[in-house]
Parts: sequence; structure tokens; C-alpha cells
Amino acid sequence: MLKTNLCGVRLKNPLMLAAGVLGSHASSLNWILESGAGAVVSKSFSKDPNDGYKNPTTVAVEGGIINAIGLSSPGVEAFKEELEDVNRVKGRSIASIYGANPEEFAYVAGKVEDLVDMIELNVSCPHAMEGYGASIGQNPKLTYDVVNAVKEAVDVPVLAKLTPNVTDISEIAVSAENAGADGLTLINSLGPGMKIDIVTGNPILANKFGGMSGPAIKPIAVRCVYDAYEATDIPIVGVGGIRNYADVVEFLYAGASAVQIGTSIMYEGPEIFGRISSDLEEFIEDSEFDSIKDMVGFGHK
Amino acid sequence: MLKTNLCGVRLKNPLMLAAGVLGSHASSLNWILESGAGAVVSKSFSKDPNDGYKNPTTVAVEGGIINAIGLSSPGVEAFKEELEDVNRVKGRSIASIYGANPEEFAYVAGKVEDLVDMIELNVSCPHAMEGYGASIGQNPKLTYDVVNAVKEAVDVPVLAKLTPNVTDISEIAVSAENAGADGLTLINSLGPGMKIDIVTGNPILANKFGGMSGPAIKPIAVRCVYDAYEATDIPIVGVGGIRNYADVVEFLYAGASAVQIGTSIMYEGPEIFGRISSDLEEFIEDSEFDSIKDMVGFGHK
Amino acid sequence: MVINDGHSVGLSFLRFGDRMNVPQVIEIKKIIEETPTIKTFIFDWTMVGENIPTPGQFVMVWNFKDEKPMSVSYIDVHKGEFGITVKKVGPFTEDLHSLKEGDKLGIRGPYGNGFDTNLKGMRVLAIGGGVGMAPIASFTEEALRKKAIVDVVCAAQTKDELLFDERLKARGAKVYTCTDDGSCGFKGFATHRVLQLIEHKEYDWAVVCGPEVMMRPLYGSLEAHMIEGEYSMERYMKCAIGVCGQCCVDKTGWRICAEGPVFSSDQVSEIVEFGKFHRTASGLKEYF
Amino acid sequence: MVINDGHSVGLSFLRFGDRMNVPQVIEIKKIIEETPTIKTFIFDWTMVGENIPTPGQFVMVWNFKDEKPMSVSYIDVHKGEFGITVKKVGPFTEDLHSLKEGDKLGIRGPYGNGFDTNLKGMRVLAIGGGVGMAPIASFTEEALRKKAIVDVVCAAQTKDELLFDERLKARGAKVYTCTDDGSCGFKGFATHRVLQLIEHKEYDWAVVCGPEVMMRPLYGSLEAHMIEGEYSMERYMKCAIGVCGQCCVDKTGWRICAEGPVFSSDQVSEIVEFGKFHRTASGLKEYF
Ligand SMILES: Cc1cc2nc3c(=O)[nH]c(=O)nc-3n(C[C@H](O)[C@H](O)[C@H](O)COP(=O)(O)OP(=O)(O)OC[C@H]3O[C@@H](n4cnc5c(N)ncnc54)[C@H](O)[C@@H]3O)c2cc1C
Ligand SMILES: Cc1cc2nc3c(=O)[nH]c(=O)nc-3n(C[C@H](O)[C@H](O)[C@H](O)COP(=O)(O)OP(=O)(O)OC[C@H]3O[C@@H](n4cnc5c(N)ncnc54)[C@H](O)[C@@H]3O)c2cc1C
Ligand SMILES: Cc1cc2nc3c(=O)[nH]c(=O)nc-3n(C[C@H](O)[C@H](O)[C@H](O)COP(=O)(O)O)c2cc1C
Ligand SMILES: Cc1cc2nc3c(=O)[nH]c(=O)nc-3n(C[C@H](O)[C@H](O)[C@H](O)COP(=O)(O)O)c2cc1C
Ligand code: FES
Ligand code: FES
Repeated sequence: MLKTNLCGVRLKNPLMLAAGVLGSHASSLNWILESGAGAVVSKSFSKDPNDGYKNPTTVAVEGGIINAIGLSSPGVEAFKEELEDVNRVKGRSIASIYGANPEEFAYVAGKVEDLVDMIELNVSCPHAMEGYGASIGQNPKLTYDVVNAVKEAVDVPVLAKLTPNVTDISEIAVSAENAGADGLTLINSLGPGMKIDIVTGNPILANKFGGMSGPAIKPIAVRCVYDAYEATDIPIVGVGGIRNYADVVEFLYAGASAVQIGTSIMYEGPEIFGRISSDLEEFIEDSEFDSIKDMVGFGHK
Repeated sequence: MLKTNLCGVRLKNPLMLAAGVLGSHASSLNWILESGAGAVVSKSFSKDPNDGYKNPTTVAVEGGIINAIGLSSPGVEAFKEELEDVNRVKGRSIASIYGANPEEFAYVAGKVEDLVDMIELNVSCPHAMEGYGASIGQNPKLTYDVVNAVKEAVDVPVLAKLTPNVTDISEIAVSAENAGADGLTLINSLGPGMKIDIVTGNPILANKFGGMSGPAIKPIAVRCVYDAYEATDIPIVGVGGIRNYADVVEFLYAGASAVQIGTSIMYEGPEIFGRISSDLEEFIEDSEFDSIKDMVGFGHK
Repeated sequence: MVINDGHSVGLSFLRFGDRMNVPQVIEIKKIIEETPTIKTFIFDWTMVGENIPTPGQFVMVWNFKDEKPMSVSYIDVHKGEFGITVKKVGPFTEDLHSLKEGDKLGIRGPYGNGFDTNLKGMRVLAIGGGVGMAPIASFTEEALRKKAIVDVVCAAQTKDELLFDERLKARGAKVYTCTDDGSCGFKGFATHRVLQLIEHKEYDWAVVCGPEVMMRPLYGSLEAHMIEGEYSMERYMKCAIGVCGQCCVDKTGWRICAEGPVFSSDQVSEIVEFGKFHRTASGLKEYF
Repeated sequence: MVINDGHSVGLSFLRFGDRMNVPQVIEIKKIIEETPTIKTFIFDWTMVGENIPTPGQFVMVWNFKDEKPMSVSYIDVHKGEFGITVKKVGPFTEDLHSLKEGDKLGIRGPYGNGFDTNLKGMRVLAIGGGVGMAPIASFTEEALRKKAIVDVVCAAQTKDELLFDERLKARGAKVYTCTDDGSCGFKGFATHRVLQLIEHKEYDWAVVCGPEVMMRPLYGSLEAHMIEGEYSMERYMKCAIGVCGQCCVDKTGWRICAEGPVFSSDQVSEIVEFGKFHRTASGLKEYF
């Protein structure tokens, strides 16, 4: 009943682990699959190793956390070993990758495409090509170039994961679609936000700013999915603040074909996947829907 | 001890009522002044009357609400009567205005400048000049034009209130500064966000989307203030999610010279102003600061 | 987990106050035709904490096109039911009247302060005009339960439109009906009926709900007779959670949705617009 | 309202779990020089609910430049105090060692599962190597309070570096010291000392904390002697709240910060990397 399909890839249910949360090792990815996720997305990794930012890298805020892990990554060579150990019998494995430019994205994607079912492009990292501190995903042209380069390099389906921190998310979504993205993942963390300690005046995160995630960002994530569903014709993976089956239903209605869960694992543990699966199944049984597919976009009327 | 100064206007304390919250009538504005606010900002009003959107216009979300009141306004002529009745002995009165183009903004500002201490420009409303649904405050050029037109029309200090829903808030802030804004107010409501009812599939707000406000948006508001403080040299009024004195301190450290409080009145009532004043005073007494001014920007080091 | 209660599971991470502020979509359990223009709608309701409605409070009702305030006219905490009673006056209320049992509505609340019902042993005059009888009915039942002695003046334009007179009689209140056309009981306005009553009978407390053009002169008469009490007011509502400011009244600024809708006689004297004007959705004044 | 407790007022709208996850900036109440390289820092702490640390748990310590995990080495719920014990090994710990009483640090937590201390009447062998004695000390005090019989093997490289041997002796534990250079007690590694002990004495339970190169062979010996127990592990930590995945261990994927840092003998057998490798900040494996 929860079975569905995303860009031609079959999923036992529409619940996926979000990138960067318990996604650094095969062992934790497998634990999440065993806990009931239909697919897992790895922590974003790059060509070369990267330590990320100093601690504090996370701090709690109302309704969630802000984080600036800083895209720590052991580099693609080391991470291939992890991907090889992911138990793809239990569920689907998706590699999240990042890079400084289209070539780096294409290189990393090519290195791992045989080991995964899909590739997700984290185009929300600061880019090196222009002088200022924006990110690839805040620029339609750069987004196009990255998606395009990866699509030319690999055969597995490619998801473009977009940042909500733009004036017009539909514009970026359309760019990614035009570049050949098989699907979109919305949203990466919000803001960024910051929290300042009132005793010392220090911004708490070592990086000062961090992306916001958790239940507080859900209304904005749902709206981004809703907008992108109207603007494009490719499947959408909804992510941002999901903590229970009702949140999943909201994302499906908004137009998501599948969803990802990240921060709420902090409150609920990996068991969240099993719990939401069974609640969702019960919801569908009690409803007039026959399948996940029926629910996708139901909020557009 | 809490006395301070914003764009040359003296304030008995840095706490102000945010636009659109209990700001439609002189009576509620006076109530807020009596409750201890240093200044009140009116609900944004326009040249002509406007009913706003149908209900539901607000719905609760994690850590706040989303609202799409739709800028209801009785029009400037009717609103002048309210402004005349504001008790400016108790505190400062600020008119928040909106319009479809620079001329309308200037017209409305000119009509009320004698009745208020400052004017705040709500440049976050959808504009009529171009075809798409963005807002003036998402476009540096339009922001410049509106601020410039109002500055030429009036003598009272002018605050430009900006939306956080842009790729780069510093860019807009600098535009407003270049156009002559005396100060900036950051941030208007976030997103927008949406909430969909899972039983019927209906977006709950009649307008489908609504701006998010309340404690959940604070990290993003603090970051916007922090960024604008680095990018400009004009005073900043911080707003977004303030619920207690610690939140106020955070905004001051980030670079705000004064703050506004809106949604938290829903949880705390108008008494929030008196409570925060006295907590803030105690905080300053126990600290090494001598005044509000000392605290402004303390988080930048 | 069933779909309705599932919905509240979906909200279980909102704090209690926040959860109240999201419409709960539930089925209409029962519809009662009270008069040719008035129907009562009964709902199942989880009676816990602030969720439990009290007389004088209201809920916001969402018909998926608009959302409007309606007083709670019926409360059974034990059975887990409450009701609203709706008079057909325009597009929204017409739409509600077209619904059938089993149809769904979104409900959030209850909101507002409600009436004081701790009136044991007191002689209470409860006055309702038209659909203003809705909160008067739930008030009277609760006050009677708390051993008050309640006389009700039930006013309507005509006999067929008398609301809840039988229901309250059956509960033990003394009910005085009064119709504009004299088709039942006293002929004339509630104001006159009340004047007659209070000149001949002693009351310790009054509770009033109805059109403000009715409440204004009533307030004068009751004050003249030194009968204190509470008055329930209506203003155009948007948020109902005390933020938008739409429902604030001159000169105090009080929010009908938060400090009200019920005000004491003393408070009413400070509400200068009482009986004079209210404001439309845009905020423009409209005189009665 | 004072400035410190003011800070928690500022957090009072975060739910409890969230509040724990924001550093509370507090003064160092007392600093104790334990050995030439180890200092203990004592803090005042509000002892309510999940805020109360238990032996084996850790806190994240923020020195305004970096943030690192430190075990709780001392707990006095009654006095409202807890302590951490820090060995100088690099930039962060050196900075802590340079601080004076009255200086401030940010503390969040406590985190992790902690040791089982309900061991009434059981004969317990508690083994700590180096600064691994920090959680062993708070464990031993709590277990003694709960009427366990505790023998402690306190290991260090040299006599001056022995940690908490006197403190635990004073509390009623039998303490066996052991130094690599033989400057005090047994000469040699803890592993050997323990082997000697368990061949001659019966134990029902063991509790171990120290370098993994020490714990790995100890685990072998204790298992061989059928002595079950708990082992406290360390991994590079970032979030400490179970989201970043940095601290997960092969093959189970368990998070040291959430499912750990304490694991039972049975669990340890499933942690294949135990004693073999850990991961650096970038995620690269580093073999011991
Ligand atoms: C606290 C409170 C309790 C109420 N209780 C009841 C009740 O128990 N039974 C009942 O039948 N009616 C009640 N009302 C009035 C009810 O809300 C209106 O009759 C209804 O909104 C009319 O909507 P409509 O579209 O049918 O008519 P419309 O033609 O739109 O309006 C008719 C009149 O209703 C009022 N109204 C319209 N929209 C609103 C709004 N959003 N908020 C407040 N008033 C509005 C206006 O005065 C308007 O002139 C209550 C109102 C308030 C404020
Ligand atoms: C659960 C737990 C409890 C701990 N309890 C104590 C204790 O009670 N007393 C004590 O002295 N030390 C304790 N440590 C170790 C302590 O965190 C490190 O000694 C400290 O982080 C070293 O930082 P540095 O900058 O001084 O040295 P560095 O030169 O940066 O590091 C020295 C070694 O410390 C470890 N380390 C560095 N950063 C981290 C990090 N963020 N998380 C985990 N390990 C890190 C690494 O293995 C590194 O090789 C504990 C560690 C963990 C995981
Ligand atoms: C600690 C942490 C690390 C993250 N790392 C990544 C990452 O490496 N790549 C990425 O695309 N998104 C990353 N994200 C964003 C999440 O994948 C997700 O988009 C976001 O957190 C919103 O979902 P949530 O509210 O369910 O967490 C990270 C989020 C968190 C909390
Ligand atoms: C119900 C409501 C109405 C608002 N109306 C206006 C408005 O008319 N003009 C404006 O500039 N901002 C308006 N705002 C935004 C607030 O002024 C403020 O910027 C925002 O809510 C963030 O602050 P808060 O979290 O303290 O509410 C409104 C906010 C709310 C909740
Ligand atoms: S209806 Fe919004 S404040 Fe009362
Ligand atoms: S340190 Fe982040 S999951 Fe353990």
C-alpha cells in the first residue's frame, strides 16, 4: 500500500533519510533502512576530504536546530567504501554529492553511480566560481550548469536539491528541470539563522550562521513544494520538519512524491521511520486513497 | 536606563509594537503604549480602503503562526482619525504605510507626516508595476525608488521595512540606505509558508500562503539584522519572534538599536511590554553595560 | 488511530495553545432545525483542559471557503459534545445551513473569556435577542446546574423564531417570551419586556446577548436599576487569537476575541463604541 | 533574575529537551589540580529532570572557540554541583587549563546513556585508565551509595598521574593502583593488573573506561572470565544530539552520543571497530 516509485526507482514506501543526518557511514545508513526507510540519502560528500567547521556546529532553536557542520566529507574515494556496504536489498541508496563547479560534481557523480540508485545534487554549498558568498542553488544559471554536467556524466536518475533561501524558488526549479533533472528535492536548510549567547555576546555556532531545520521550517518547505509542483513537471521529494505521518500527508498533498526526514530523528530516533510507515498505512486505509500516487498534489484544487 | 534614540527620535525604551498587530485603531495603540512600549507602529495602511483576504487569515504552526490578512486598510483618510487619537505623550507613534508605486507611498506619507514621529515603509506587498507576483522589497531598484520618493516628500525620519524572502538581504538594505532611508526594520514575516489540512486537502489560509511570524523565525531575523548591520551604517529595528528580554538582548547584540514585538502578544498579552522592560532593566543593571546604545552590535567581534 | 483523531495526532507536537489554533476538521454529528432560519450543529469534541468550551465562549468555524465566529450554544462535557447555533444571514451562514449530518467543518477554539456562571443562589435575569439566545442557552443551563435562579427573557421577531424557550423551560428556568409582532408572549421589544420585569421583580445579576441596538438601551435600564451583569459583544473577527487587532474596541482597545466577548457592566461603560458603531473588514466604522 | 539564571529565563519557551541543547554560559566555581596534566572544574547546576547528570553521561563544553565532549566526573545533586575532569592533550584542553575560577564556559547536556548503577550487593570491578577515571569516579561513588561492593583499578603512566585513587579510597572502594613505570602500585598495564585480579577474585560486573587500546584486551579477558559489564567509548563528536552521524560506529550504526557512550559487553561485541579504528572530523578512518 505504501509502495511507490520515484523517477523510475521503486520504493517500498515514500520515506527517505535526509542528507547529512546519520548519513556518514554505511552502518548508520543500514540502521535507518532496517528501521523502515524506503531509501537513504548519504551525507553530502565531495572529491577531496574536508573537515568542516569547528564546533559548535549545532544549536537548538525554537522548533528545531541551526547547524553549520560545514560539509565535512572524507572525500569520494573513502566514501565509496561506505556506499559499497549499504544494504541495497533493504532499500534504495542515494548519494548526495557537492562540488565547487560542474566538473567536480560530474567527476564525483561518475565515481559512484554504479554504487547507488540515484544521485542527489546538493547545490546549496558556497561556490568558488564567483567572488561573493552566495551558493550555486541561488543562481539559476549555475544550477543549470551543474545539473546539466551531471546528467551528461551519469545514467542513474538525478535529483537536484534546492535551497529555499532565494527570492523565487520556482525560477531555480525550472532551471533544474530544463537542465534535465529527473526530480527535485525541496528544501535544504532554511535561512541561514543565527543565535547569539546573551552572556558573552558570542554567536554560538563557530561559523556564526547555520541552516535551520526541524518542525519550525515545515510551513516554508510545504510552500516550496507546492510552488515547484505548479512550476515544473518532474517529481518532487519534500523535506523540512517532518515529524509524523500527518506532516508526510501534508507534503504529499502539496505535490511531493516522496519525503525525507532529518532533524526529527533527534527527537524520535531512527524508529521514526517504522512509526510513520505504519501510521501512514493506517491513514490511507481509513481514507479514500488507494496509493501514495493518488495523494500526490491533492492539495492543488 | 532603557532610554534610547532612534534616528533622532527619543524613546523611553527600545521596545516597539510591530506593524499589523493590534495596530488598526488608536485605542489598541494607546493600550500598548500604556502597557509600556516606547513606540507603536500602526497597521500598514494605504491610500484607498481594502478589505484584505477572506478568512482563515491566520493559522498556528510550530513556534508561531502564518498569516495572510491581506493588508486590510480603511484608507488614509479614515486612518488619519485614528492617528490623531494616538497618545503621543505616552510614547512615539509610527505610521506604517504601503502602496502600489512610489507615488502612492509618497502621497500617503505626506498625508500623515504631521501626525506621527516616524514613517515605516512596508515594501513587502505585491507591487503593480511588473507582471509577476514578487514584491517591491524583493527588488533593489523598486525599493530604492519607493524610499527615495518618500524621503523627498516628508521630513520625519523614514524606516524601510524589508522582507527576509530574498536571496541577499544586504543588497536590498544597501539600496534602501542609498535611497536615503533613516533606518531599516528587519524582518517582515518569513516565507511565505503554508499549511494544508490533511482531512480535506485544503490549504488552510484562504490565500493559501501566509507570512510566518513568532518565536520560530527569530534565528533568521537575528541573522538578517546581523548582516544588515555589517552592510549599512543606518540604525536597525529588529523584529521577529521576540518573546522575552533575552531575545531583545540577542537582537541588540546583532546590531538592532530598537526592537518590535508582534506575534508574542498572542501568548503574553500587551503586558509583554512592561514585563520585558523591567527584565531588560534588571539585565542591564547586572551587566557591564550602561545603556542600550552600549549593547548595540556587541555580537560583532 | 482513526482519521479524525489522527488529525490531532498530527498536531501533537504543537503546544496545547497552538493546537487550539489550527482548525480540527470534524464531522457534523447532528443538525437540529430550531426555527425556519436557525439550525444547531452538534459535534463530538475532546474535552480536555483549555479545549473544554464554557458558556459565552465561541469557536471559529471553517467551511473551506471562509471562517467565522459562532458562540457555543450547547455543552455536554460528559458526552463529549458541543453545539453551535447558526442564523442564516448571508453567504457563510447559508452555506452552513445547506450542510447535512456527516458533512465536515473545521473548528478551532474555544476562544474568549465566557460568562461567569458561579452564581449560586443568585437571582439572574438572562436576556437573549434572536440568535443571541445561543450563548444565553449554554449560560442558563450551566448557571442552573450551579444553583442560580434564572429567569430568561427570550426575544424574537415572531413566534416561529423564538429560540431555546422550550429547552430552557424544561431545564427549570422561568422563560418570558417576547416577540416584535406579539405572535407569542409580550408584544414589543426585549427592552420593554425587561423594563416591566425589573420594575416588579428583584434581580441580582443580568446576562445579555443580542443585537447592540437592543443591548444599548437594556444596559441603560439595568444600570438605572442597579443591576450589574455581563454583556456579550460581537465584532468582525479575523484571527480570533488576539493578534490582528481587527476586533479591538474604542477607547480601551480591548480585543473582543481575547478580553471579550463578555464584558461586565463596568467594562461596558468604558467601551464608547458600544451600541454606536462597529468596524468592517477594512477597518472602516459602520454606525448601527 | 540574575544574569545567569536570566539566561535560562531567556530559554524558558524552548521545550525541555531543546533547552538542554543550547549552551548555558556559567562560571567555573572551583578548579582542582588533580595531576600535573589533569584539572577538575566544578559548576553550579540546576538539578531538575533530564538536566540531572548521571555517571557515564557527558556534557559539551564551549570555550567560545570550540566545543568538545567531557564526561561528568563529579555529581552532587543535593549541593547542585557537578564537575568535569580534563586532561591537557591539545589546543582545546590547554585553553581550559588556562582558565581561572570565575571564568565562564558554555555547557550543554548532559548527554548519552550513562552507566547502570543499580548494582546493590554486586561485586563490581571498575577499571579506569588515565583520564578514563573521570566517569569511573562518578560511577563508583554512585554505585557505592547504592550498596555495591566496588574494587577500582586505577591506571596511569606514572604515580603523579594517578587520578581519583585517594578520592575513591576515602569513599570506601578498594583501590588497586597500577602504573606503566611502576612508580606506584603494580608495574605494567591495567590489562595485566586486571588479569591477575580476576584470576584470584570473583566479580559479578565490570565497568571500564580508558583508551580503546587498553579496553580491547580487557574486554577479551573479562569475557573469557565471563564477567559481564559496561564499557564507555569515545568518538569524535559534533552535534552530540544524535543528528550529524559523526559518532556512529560500525556495524550497528549506533550513535556514541545517544545510544552510548556506555555499551554492554554484548553490544561491544557488535561494534566491530571497537579497539580497531575511529573516525576523524572529516569522516576518514584512523586506526589505533
Ligand atoms: C463572538 C461572536 C459570536 C457569534 N455567535 C454567533 C452565533 O452563535 N450564531 C450566529 O448565527 N451568529 C453568530 N455570530 C455572528 C456570525 O459570525 C455572523 O452572522 C456570520 O459571520 C455572518 O456571515 P455571513 O457570510 O453569513 O453573512 P455576511 O453577510 O457576511 O455578514 C452579516 C453580518 O455578520 C457579521 N460578520 C460577517 N463576518 C464576520 C466575521 N468574520 N466576524 C464577525 N462578524 C462577522 C457582520 O456584522 C456582517 O454585517 C457571532 C459573532 C461573533 C463575533
Ligand atoms: C564521550 C566523551 C567523553 C570524554 N570525556 C573526557 C573527559 O572526561 N576528560 C578528558 O580529558 N577528555 C574527555 N574526552 C576527550 C576530549 O573530548 C578530548 O580530549 C578533547 O576533545 C581534545 O581536544 P583538544 O583540542 O585538546 O585536542 P586535539 O589535539 O584536538 O585532539 C586530541 C584527541 O582528542 C579527540 N578529540 C578531539 N576533538 C574531539 C571531539 N570534538 N569529540 C571527541 N573527541 C575529540 C581526538 O581523538 C583527538 O585525536 C571525552 C570524549 C568523549 C567522546
Ligand atoms: C546536521 C545536519 C546536516 C545536514 N547536512 C546536509 C548535507 O550534507 N547535504 C544536504 O543536502 N543537506 C543537509 N542537511 C539538510 C537536510 O538534509 C534537510 O534538507 C533539512 O535538515 C530539512 O529537513 P529536516 O527538517 O527534516 O531536518 C543537513 C541537515 C542537518 C540538520
Ligand atoms: C497578524 C499580523 C499582521 C501583520 N501585518 C503587518 C503589516 O500590516 N505591515 C507590516 O509591515 N508587517 C506586518 N506584520 C509583520 C510584523 O510586523 C512582524 O514583522 C512579523 O510578524 C515578525 O515579528 P513577530 O514574530 O514579533 O510577529 C504582521 C504580522 C502579523 C502576525
Ligand atoms: S480577531 Fe484578531 S485580535 Fe481579535
Ligand atoms: S555527535 Fe552528532 S550524532 Fe553523535
